[in-house]
Amino acid sequence: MEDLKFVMDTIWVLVAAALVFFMQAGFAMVETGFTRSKNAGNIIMKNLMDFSVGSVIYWAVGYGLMYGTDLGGFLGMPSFFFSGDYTALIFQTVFCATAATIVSGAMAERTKFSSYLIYSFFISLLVYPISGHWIWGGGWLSQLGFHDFAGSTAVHMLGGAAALVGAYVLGPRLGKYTKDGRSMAIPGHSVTLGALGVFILWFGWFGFNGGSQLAASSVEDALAIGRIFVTTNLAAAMAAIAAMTVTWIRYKKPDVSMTLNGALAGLVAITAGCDVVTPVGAAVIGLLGGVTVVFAIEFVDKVMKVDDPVGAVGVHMVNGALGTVMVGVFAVDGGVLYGGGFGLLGVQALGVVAVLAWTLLTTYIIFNVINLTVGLRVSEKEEMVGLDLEEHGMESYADFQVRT
Amino acid sequence: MEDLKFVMDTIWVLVAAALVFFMQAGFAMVETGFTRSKNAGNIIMKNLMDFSVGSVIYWAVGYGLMYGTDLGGFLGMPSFFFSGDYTALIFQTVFCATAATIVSGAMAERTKFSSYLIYSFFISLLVYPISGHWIWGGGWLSQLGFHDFAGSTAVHMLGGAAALVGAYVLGPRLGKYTKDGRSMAIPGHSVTLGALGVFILWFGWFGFNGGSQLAASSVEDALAIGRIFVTTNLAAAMAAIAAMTVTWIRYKKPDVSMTLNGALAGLVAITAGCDVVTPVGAAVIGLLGGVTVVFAIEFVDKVMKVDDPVGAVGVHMVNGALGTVMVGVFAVDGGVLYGGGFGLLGVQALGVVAVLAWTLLTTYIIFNVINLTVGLRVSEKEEMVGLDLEEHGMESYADFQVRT
Amino acid sequence: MEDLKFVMDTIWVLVAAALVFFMQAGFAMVETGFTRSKNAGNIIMKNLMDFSVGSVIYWAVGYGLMYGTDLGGFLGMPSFFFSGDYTALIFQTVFCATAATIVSGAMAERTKFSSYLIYSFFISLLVYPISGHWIWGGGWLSQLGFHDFAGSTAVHMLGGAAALVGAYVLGPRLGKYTKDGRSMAIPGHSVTLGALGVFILWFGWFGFNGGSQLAASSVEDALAIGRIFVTTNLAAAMAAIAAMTVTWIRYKKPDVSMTLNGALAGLVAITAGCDVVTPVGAAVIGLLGGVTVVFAIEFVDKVMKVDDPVGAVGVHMVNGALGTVMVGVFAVDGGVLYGGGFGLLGVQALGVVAVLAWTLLTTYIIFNVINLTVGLRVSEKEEMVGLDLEEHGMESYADFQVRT
Amino acid sequence: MDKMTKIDIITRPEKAEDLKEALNQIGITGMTFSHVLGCGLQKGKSEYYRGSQYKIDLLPKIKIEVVVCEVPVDLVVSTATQVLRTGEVGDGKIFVYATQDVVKVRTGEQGVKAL
Amino acid sequence: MDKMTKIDIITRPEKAEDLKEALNQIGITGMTFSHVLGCGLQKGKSEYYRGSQYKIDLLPKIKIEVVVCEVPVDLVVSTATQVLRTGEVGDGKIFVYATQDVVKVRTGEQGVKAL
Amino acid sequence: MDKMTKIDIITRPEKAEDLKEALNQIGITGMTFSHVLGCGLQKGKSEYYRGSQYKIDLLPKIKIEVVVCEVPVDLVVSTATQVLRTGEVGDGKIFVYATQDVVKVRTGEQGVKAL
Ligand SMILES: Nc1ncnc2c1ncn2[C@@H]1O[C@H](COP(=O)(O)OP(=O)(O)O)[C@@H](O)[C@H]1O
Ligand SMILES: Nc1ncnc2c1ncn2[C@@H]1O[C@H](COP(=O)(O)OP(=O)(O)O)[C@@H](O)[C@H]1O
Ligand SMILES: Nc1ncnc2c1ncn2[C@@H]1O[C@H](COP(=O)(O)OP(=O)(O)O)[C@@H](O)[C@H]1O
Repeated sequence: MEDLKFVMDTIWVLVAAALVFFMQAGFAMVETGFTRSKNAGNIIMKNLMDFSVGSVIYWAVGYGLMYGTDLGGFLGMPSFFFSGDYTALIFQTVFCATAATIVSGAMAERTKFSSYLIYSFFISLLVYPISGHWIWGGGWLSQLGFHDFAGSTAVHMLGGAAALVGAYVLGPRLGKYTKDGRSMAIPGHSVTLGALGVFILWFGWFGFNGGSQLAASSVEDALAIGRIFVTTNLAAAMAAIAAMTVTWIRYKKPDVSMTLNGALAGLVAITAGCDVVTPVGAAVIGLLGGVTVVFAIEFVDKVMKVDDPVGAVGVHMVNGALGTVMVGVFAVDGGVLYGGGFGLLGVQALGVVAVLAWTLLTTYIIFNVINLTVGLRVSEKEEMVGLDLEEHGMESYADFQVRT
Repeated sequence: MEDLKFVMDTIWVLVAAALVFFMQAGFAMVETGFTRSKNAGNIIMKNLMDFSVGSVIYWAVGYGLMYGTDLGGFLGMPSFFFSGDYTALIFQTVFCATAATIVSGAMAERTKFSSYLIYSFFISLLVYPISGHWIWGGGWLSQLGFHDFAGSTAVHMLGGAAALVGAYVLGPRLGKYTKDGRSMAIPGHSVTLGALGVFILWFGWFGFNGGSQLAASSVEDALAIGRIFVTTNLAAAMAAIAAMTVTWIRYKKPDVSMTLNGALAGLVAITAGCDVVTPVGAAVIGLLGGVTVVFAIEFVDKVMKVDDPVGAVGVHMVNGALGTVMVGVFAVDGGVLYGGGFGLLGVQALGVVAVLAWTLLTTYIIFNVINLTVGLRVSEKEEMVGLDLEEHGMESYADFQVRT
Repeated sequence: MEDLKFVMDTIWVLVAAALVFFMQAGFAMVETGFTRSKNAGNIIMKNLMDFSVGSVIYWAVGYGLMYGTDLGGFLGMPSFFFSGDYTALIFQTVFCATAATIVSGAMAERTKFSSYLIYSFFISLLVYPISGHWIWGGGWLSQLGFHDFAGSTAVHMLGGAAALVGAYVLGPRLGKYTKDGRSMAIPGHSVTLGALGVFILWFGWFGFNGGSQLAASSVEDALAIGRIFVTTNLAAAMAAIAAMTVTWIRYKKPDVSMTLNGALAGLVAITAGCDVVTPVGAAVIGLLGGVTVVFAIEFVDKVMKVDDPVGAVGVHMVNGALGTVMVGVFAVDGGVLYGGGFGLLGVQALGVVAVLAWTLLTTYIIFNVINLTVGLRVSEKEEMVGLDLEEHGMESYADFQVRT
Repeated sequence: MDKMTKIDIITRPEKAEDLKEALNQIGITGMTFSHVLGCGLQKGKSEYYRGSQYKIDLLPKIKIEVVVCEVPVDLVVSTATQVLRTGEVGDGKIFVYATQDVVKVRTGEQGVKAL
Repeated sequence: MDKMTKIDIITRPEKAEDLKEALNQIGITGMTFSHVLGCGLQKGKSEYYRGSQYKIDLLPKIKIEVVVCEVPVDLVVSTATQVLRTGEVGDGKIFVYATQDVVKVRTGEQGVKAL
Repeated sequence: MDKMTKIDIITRPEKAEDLKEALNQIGITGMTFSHVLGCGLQKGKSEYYRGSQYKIDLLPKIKIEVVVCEVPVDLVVSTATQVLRTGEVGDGKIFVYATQDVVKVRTGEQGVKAL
């Protein structure tokens, strides 16, 4: 019976790992679709390589730091080139890669390729594993009872915060802001590919959240995963509806790319609590996520004047934080609304703040060191001509007549 | 043992549900690929939103009407905001969404976005759940022994019939028919995305048909699902070959988009009987489907003069009906060819007629009421300029030089 | 317990079969993305039809030849229209189709559609099943202990060798070589679709390699599949890194399409030994694969002057062979590096040579017979105008202004 | 040598087909179309894309170039005007230029015979 | 009838917006843009694509066509030159042609009134 | 001021490369290419798309614009004719126009020096 449990749990986690891997395709499509054709190959390449580099580094070092024997609540005892039950490794690898790849979109169209590789190396080596240890590896946050089921904070907020720092250090794309500081639209080159990416992500998210149950052998597991599928789906659906509605009111027309961001925002927001909230709770969290993401993206763009071409900060950082905190409100067991008092809410907020601080600090150092040594940004001319030609010597759409 | 069965069945259904969800991406790609670039974002948005709205409504109301305690064979006892074993809900939700999304393709390039949302609301609220109850919810058709394993009728024919009514009430796109009534080609903007959509659908269909076994815990289940995979695949393959051959003969050249439709037609046709026919039977059904779809699409286009840009009526309605009726012929147990007499065939035909009548009637009312109140169709100018710009204020391919 | 084992094994194989099916979408996207827009629909059609024709033929004849009772180690006792446990059929069908579809990319942009259908027919009828019998069907190679876990040789090298012969017999595309024999670049029309294809293939490969365990019911199975996921992923990641690095050095800039090929090369190379090598071994095999593929593609292109638009020969044939041989080096049990001596290495090399000879010979005959009868290549004018218009009467991107 | 004239017509893309047929009917056998972006009295629009202002002020137009000799310029202009006029801004403009010579590549014929 | 002139400006695509504004400012209300590929002193580059040489020698340029009458040609040329000059090869060229006539389709007006 | 002339060559896209090289060889350093759709004696084709008639009657052509001064027009025309002639319909046409002035933006040079 123990054996059977092991087999069933393992197979489930592996199926989920494959689905989460596939989210890489989703990110690649969203990020390329929402940016310009002259940089399409470059962004693809960044997505491919952060996964590749991350897979190797996380195996070599990262996993050990994250899941090694706890050292003072802060990190795991280092060990190299993981060996053991490899199912754990592959599942954690694809999560690490998700965090890493979020950044490429926010830094798109102006980041040097080589510098991006260096960043990828460090996020998978240190940034993600260490705060991951706090949350999932037996570290101090997990000891406090911090609940982040599938990684609203551990994965998404971390990736989104790194994205914010990266985009901030880089500065905006040429032409993004007028001299008097107005934000200009720079439309993406393929809404269809971007939308395909969102559908792929939504699909993969069933593995992301469902797989995080890490078990599929008992009736409780089965019921839990079924409910996770529903909460995940409802949050995304409600968030899409909400984002569409908000843009319809604010911009007079329902904005396609923002609605797509809305669906992702709902998915990010429900990730922390998909196992502990009711479907109604999930729908409300989705609603909040969908509303929030529109204002968050506008805030980053117009108030902070940080140029995030794909909305990664609004989607992942803001909604990662929101979703994590909402666990303290909507968790059936411990949430404010269910008479659980403010204890859980406090721990959730603390976790968000701690991981945010950690990420902002470490990535600020990393990006600045890269910037001061090899340089983070391509030259003006390279940016103007496009990274595909300048950094890779090719055109992504060689047969098509491109406008400007 | 009971527990183990529950777990195994549940996990299988959840994996299948994820695959069926992914079919949404397939529909979105087929529909956008087969229509013009100036409406690409709009059709994507319709696909995204019919799923989102449908997910919420079906959870809130639809599921109850479909699976609630039977009231006189006609509908289930209403109950709201489903709670229970959520695996059932998510699996049924993605089926409902499949039916709903079929319509968007047939009504593409000229339907008001807001009106489409209203239609989405009602199909998931009423039209699909009620006839679904007849077939799968314990209603009168299921009591008669009507066999529609995974939904050739319940899902596809229903969606296709709604598509027919929608396209009919809307009228053809500007320029689709000459003054003397000849049908003009309006080529789609991306055969590659359309083909990708077909591959995604074919992939998802293994979940659609395989998952409809609803169990994966006994040797019988395992054998059955294995055979379902084979019948599903063979029908699609034969249908693609058949459609290719027919177009090659009729148009002198093998038509790519029609062959893609052919594969889908085979999938639709085998859906009702994938569990009860032999692989040979499946191959023949596929063959019939592939031949039929070409003539059906031409009939709709040239004789009925209903403008269905993606061939949804030919694929889903006609082949949904065909496949359902063919169960009465090819079912090993009860089919005419296997000495089962005409009983089953009669029931199958009856079911098709009943659901067809129901769908035509209800959607005719819905579309006409929408048309008379908020209006179903965009203005001529909006249609000419394109729905992306007019309804969403954006261009889907902002970097590319568009022809026309 | 036996029953449970059967169910668990079956369901796993079916999930894997669906994933492997989805690789068809990956191949279609890679091949169309890496070639020109004027042939995009044609290559899609070839991918769709080789799968469709192959599915039918392999069911009707091929499976029997491959898995029928062994006749002298050379082929299986023929039997037609498979019946039995259909799970085996569908799983083997999608593998056969993978081998078949590799060829279309190498022969892209100049092969007559009808001739391609004929080729598809024969590879699924004879070429693949017979050498498949040697390796997996109980034939002579399997009797010698040849180890090709998921098909580096049986599937990929075979497909790649057929691709080489096909591209060789066809001759290069117009304009590919200058009069003095220099190779000219003919860029593909969509790097984004090509990259999407690679992500889809990588995703599907978890099914390809993981499913080849053919069992998921014991602790050993579970551990094995987990390790297979890791070896597969690491090999691909290392290969992508290696190919990127090599191109960066050789061409001064990291080449996007070659790096994408690199990832595939790693996947192909690890396929034979993914179950018997350590993650470190897998990483090294990936590294070798990534380096090799760049030189192999250049060699085919510049030295052999065989025009292979998508790099199928370098990826599948060369790395299929490499990976198979490397099993003799890196297999924990029997590999040279683990003190296993040269026995296994010898058998592996023998298997590679035998299957290579078989494939080159049979496909050379097939392609030449086709060439001499119906003709293999389209006319110059058709090639110039594009196969979409000439062979299918349509444009794949009717709305876009195409360059040249 | 007869006087040859080049006429450039810039108008709405959706009128391309009608214009082509009308010009065919008055005996014009050759013409060249291109997709251009126009800026004139017809104003583009300003939309919101992700909350930022998005000015679409270059409108897609089609340019038809016709070189004529035997067919009178006035006839071309009046035919085009008739087909293209909707009365709303954006109907477009017709420009007329002198042409010095025409050569038909296939035959090498020059001048009026080349048309 | 006043003299009408057509001015073709071929330059870098990234200057399109600035040029449009500058021309607007000197009173030009209509212009037509198209995307062209240029070959001049500014050389393209040679890259490697999958190991083969890949010459990108036609560079994307933008062509602006303006027909003027009241606005002096010299003013257009000097305005454009000022906006476009970077001093590096690839700044582009301005070509000036005589125009015989202009017709405004919407109103049928001809000549200077059509502009 | 020397006489400057603009030559428009409309021909098959696949000839672009050859033509560019031939013109380079006779000393032409600048030219501008654009993708156009042509309608002439070479007829398009009528296909079936999903069973409906699909007329593809505008064929993809390439237009090369060259303004010359020192290089004689005749040489350009004869060079182009030679390179482009296949003898089948669709070889294309060459149009010759007078040019009043040329300005090189980078230097401000005018006339022949600008070329
Ligand atoms: N002076 C001009 N020079 C070049 N092109 C012009 C000029 N005026 C108008 N055009 C072209 O004609 C198109 C239609 O002009 P517009 O002023 O919008 O319409 P209308 O002439 O019907 O009022 C413009 O979009 C532009 O492409
Ligand atoms: N003689 C010419 N005829 C037509 N177009 C030309 C001519 N000379 C230059 N051009 C166009 O002008 C563009 C800019 O010319 P180029 O020589 O690169 O820059 P610059 O004039 O600044 O030195 C070219 O890319 C080409 O499109
Ligand atoms: N009178 C004309 N005015 C403008 N363009 C023309 C004219 N005649 C021909 N063309 C252009 O030249 C191209 C080639 O002409 P066509 O008649 O097909 O070939 P050929 O001249 O070799 O017989 C046409 O597609 C069209 O773009």
